[in-house]
Formats: sequence, C-alpha cells, structure tokens
Amino acid sequence: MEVRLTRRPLSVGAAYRALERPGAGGIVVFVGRVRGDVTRAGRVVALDYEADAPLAIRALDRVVRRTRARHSAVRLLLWHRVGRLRVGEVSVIAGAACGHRAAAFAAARRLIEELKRSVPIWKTDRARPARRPPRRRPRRTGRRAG
Amino acid sequence: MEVRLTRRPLSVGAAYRALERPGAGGIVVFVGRVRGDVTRAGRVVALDYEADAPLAIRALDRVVRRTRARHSAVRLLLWHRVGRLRVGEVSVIAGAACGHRAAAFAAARRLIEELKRSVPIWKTDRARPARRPPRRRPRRTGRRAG
Amino acid sequence: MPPRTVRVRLYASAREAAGRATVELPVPATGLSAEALLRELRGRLPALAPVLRSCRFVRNDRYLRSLSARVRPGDEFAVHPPYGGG
Amino acid sequence: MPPRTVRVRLYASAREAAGRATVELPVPATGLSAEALLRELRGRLPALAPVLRSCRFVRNDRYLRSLSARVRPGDEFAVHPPYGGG
Repeated sequence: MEVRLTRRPLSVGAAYRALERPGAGGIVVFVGRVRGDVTRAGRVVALDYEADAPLAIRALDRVVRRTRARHSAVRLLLWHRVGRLRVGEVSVIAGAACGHRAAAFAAARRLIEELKRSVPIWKTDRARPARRPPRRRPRRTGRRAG
Repeated sequence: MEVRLTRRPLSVGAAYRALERPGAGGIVVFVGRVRGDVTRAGRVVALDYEADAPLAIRALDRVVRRTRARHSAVRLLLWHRVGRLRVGEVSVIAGAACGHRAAAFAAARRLIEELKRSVPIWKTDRARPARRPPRRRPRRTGRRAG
Repeated sequence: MPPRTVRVRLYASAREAAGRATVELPVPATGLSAEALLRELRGRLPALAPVLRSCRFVRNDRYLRSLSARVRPGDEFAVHPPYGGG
Repeated sequence: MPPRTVRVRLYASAREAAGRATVELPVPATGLSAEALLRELRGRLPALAPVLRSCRFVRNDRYLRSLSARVRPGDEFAVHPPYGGG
C-alpha cells in the first residue's frame, strides 16, 4: 500500500521491498524514530501519536499524489503509525523509488515535509521526571525530529 | 562495518539494522540499483563494477569521516558492491542516522555524491543488442543513476 | 427524535487544554454559524480560547473554508491544532 | 636479480582502449619521471593517449601529486579514468 495509517509496528524491510520496481535506479527510505530526549518534564519514554483518521488518510494520499507529479517517481510510500510508541520505535516511513538519485532524495524529503505540514497527526510526550517521584504527565509539544 | 567493498550481494535490511542507534531520530538509506536502460549497444543486462580496492577502501573511509564531521551523524555507512551485477541488483547503499531528519538527508546525500566523485570505482555496461544476434560488447560509460 | 446537538472532537493540545476529548453542544434546529459554535465552545471551556486561535476546523470530515459556514444538529465538528506527525 | 620493470595497471576505459589490464614497462635502474613513463606508455599503446588526458595516476597505492615524481623498478603504477561508482 502506498499510504498506511496503522497502530501496528512499521517494517522498514517491507517498505523497501514495496519500493523495488523495475526502473528504480535510486531508492531513498526515510525512517523517523522516537527519541528519548530530556524535556522539562523529564526523560521522554514514549510518544502518543493520534490522528483524525479519515482526514489523515486523505491527506497522506494527497501528499503522495502531488509528490509523484513533481518528481516522476516510479513508486512512493508514506506510512505512519499511531498509538503509544516507545523510544526507538518507528513512527513514520517515507520512501521514494525513482529513475535517478536526485529525484529519489527530493521526493522522499518532500513526502515527509508535506506530511508534517498537512496531515492531521499529533504527538504528545510521555516523560519520566528526572528527580521527582515517577508519575505520568502529558505534554503538549513533541520532542522528536521525525 | 561502516564501509564495505564486497563482491557479495548487499542487504538493505542489514544496512538499516546497522543504523538503528539510540538518538537516531531520523535515518535515511539510499539504495542504488542497476537499471536495464537502452543504450546504443542495446538493452543493458548487467553492469561490471570494478575498483582499485586499497585506494577505494581508504577513499570510502575518508568520505564517511568527512561527512560525520559536517553533519554530526550518530552513525553512517557506505557500502559498495563490485563484480557483475544484473539489472535490479543493488550496487551501493549509503545510510545516515542522525538526531534530526534534515541532517540525515544531507549526510546520506553527501555520502553518495562524494563516493561518485572521489572513490576509484568504475562501471562498464554489458548490453544485449536490440536487433542484432546476441553478443557481449563492453561499453565505456555506465548508464545508471546510482 | 432528530439530533439537537453537535459533537465537537478535540485533538492533542486542544484536548489537553480542555481536559476532555469530546463536547456535545446544543444547537438550534436551524443550525448556527461555525463562529457562533466556537463562541459557545469558548464559553463552556474557557481554557480552550488561546488554543483555538491556531486551530483549523473540520465539519463532517471536510475542512471549513469559512467561519460563516453553517453547523446543524447531528453534524460532527473537529478542532485541529497545528499538525505534528512524523 | 632486482626488478627492471614497472607494472602499470589500467582500469575501466583505459583498459578498454588498451585492450589489456596490465602492461610491464622496462625502466632504468635509477628510475624515471612519471611523465617519461607515460610517454613510454603512449608509445607502446597509442590508443591510450586520448584517455590518459582525463586520468589520475597512482604509484604504490598513493595518488601522484606531480608528474615529475620518480618511478623506480618494482613500483606499481595505476591509471584511473574518471570515477563512476554508485
């Protein structure tokens, strides 16, 4: 599938296999992972990802469609996971298979930038306080680079 | 291993696993594959890759070292295959794991561009003539995008 | 009996500010403008007011192009803070 | 008996032009400049001449910085056409 919004773990291997097409001289796969950054609330142990699913799927489709038109891609994919993700887990995979490497880099980059800008998905930190007794506290802003 | 020059098939899965490090919020993997383009000599069925091995390995190391310094990468890798590769086979993998996605894209791109510019590796087309009886004919210039 | 309310769904920072994910707002049978609905929402949940300024709004799975658009009983309304996936 | 030749290794388009991958060139015991060695090589394999103009040269696994560098019997010399990996 070109776009996917799922609670299940994302497989980089499956993504790469989906991109292997004849004519794909250059394939670029971007993988975003949860980082265990330290915030004012403590060390991030997980991120909760949520989406407005019907709109998010339409928006993912639109991002792929527009990117294909611009970069004459052989094959694109844009997968995002939702739910609680622990540090090190994969939140997003953006992949582009093109004839040439410059187009593959540009298309993959565009997929992830447009996703961040235009797809209704949000993340909320789950942090473990550094010096205070452990408790869960939601925070508004994400702390990863994706 | 960070750099590799090998006659054996390259595994994208192994490359990705080698890049999964704590702190790697963004991972970019570039994969170059042999394309079956049509040239004046006919349709390319394979590319022969050769290297001046001792220099190529030193050059790969240097490309990785310089890229790490510029993009504060968590982990980089640059693998190239040599020998006869058929259409669809993977000739090169350039991977970058960084804290943030912009650095990961820039580092992966730099790895492959510097490789092409400064590493003593060459390719020669093996084409199957389109309308003449099949024979093998070496051609000077490669016909893939890598 | 026909519906007399609009269900408002709050995401991410809007939900955190409001302390809840959904709100049912009563609306007249003839509906009201999105602008009036948001006024109602701020009245009910004052902590939402600063968050709403940076939000986009969705009615029945379509982005609202104008706050003068009409919202009717039975509609679904969603509040989208700035996106942050990836 | 000490070596009396330099082994020249030709890669890619240089090999295709020459029709061979290596050439043994006799050199004096005191050696000669890389420039003189290349003159010798072009004399032996005229088809190499146009290719050599875009090549880099390597002596004993180090790039030559100058064509006045000395090449001695037993040295290994390599001809690198423009690179094209990836």
